[in-house]
Amino acid sequence: MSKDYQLRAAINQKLIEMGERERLKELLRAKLVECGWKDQLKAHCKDVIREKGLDHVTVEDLVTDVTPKGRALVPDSVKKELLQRIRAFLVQHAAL
Amino acid sequence: MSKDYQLRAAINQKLIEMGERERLKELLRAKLVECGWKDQLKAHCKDVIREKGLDHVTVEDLVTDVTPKGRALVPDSVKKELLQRIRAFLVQHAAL
Amino acid sequence: EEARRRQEREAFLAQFSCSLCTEIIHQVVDETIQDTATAEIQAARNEKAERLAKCTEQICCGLIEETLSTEISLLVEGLLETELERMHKYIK
Repeated sequence: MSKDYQLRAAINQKLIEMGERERLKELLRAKLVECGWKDQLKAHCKDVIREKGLDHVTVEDLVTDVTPKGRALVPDSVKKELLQRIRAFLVQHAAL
Repeated sequence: MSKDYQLRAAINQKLIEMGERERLKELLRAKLVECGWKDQLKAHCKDVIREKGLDHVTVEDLVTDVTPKGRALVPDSVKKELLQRIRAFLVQHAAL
Repeated sequence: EEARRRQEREAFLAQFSCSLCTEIIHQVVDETIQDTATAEIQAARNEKAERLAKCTEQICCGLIEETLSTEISLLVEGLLETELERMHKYIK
């Protein structure tokens, strides 16, 4: 097992144990709403449905279709905030 | 002050004044790199850090740990060369 | 007397050379060990910090990816359901 893998596993374990992983996901969900990501993605989905026609779109197709845009639409500031929060957590739980 | 002591002091003074002491040290440093001693030392340091764990070893611990091995690993050929150079200097400056 | 003095001097120089040689070896070896130990510990600390930073980033990306995947699926499912309901109402 590589050192990286071991370290990632240890961090994840700590995040889960302390309930921080869920809190981080919750924070991210809130940020996605707050920054307008959800509205933008919804609009994009509607565009795709309009272009393809409702009868020709499945959940899987649409998910595949909009995922790249969904990723791209996440603001860097949100990613940074999340990363900082993880770093702060690790500093606080310096056992790692 | 004994005669030997005076003579020792005079030679040491001369070695320093003429920059020979520094040159001898420089020569030795170069030889230690050339013969692979420094690489062995580095590898040994890495081993100790790995064995003890980075969080459980200080520079002082590491120095104490590797010094006996470091001294023992200096090749006889390097010691001989240094000794010859010292003797040659003393012969050259026999007036001392 | 001269021969004795020369002999004494040679013995002294031989002994002095040896002690000076040992002194210089110890000095250089000890200095090098100190420098190497400091550098190796620092390198190990840097490596650890780099690994931690890299793994933290990977975990962050994984967390974002996981959350986005769930959010996108929920959003798409909800939206398609609403759209279908709207279409059905329109047909009726």
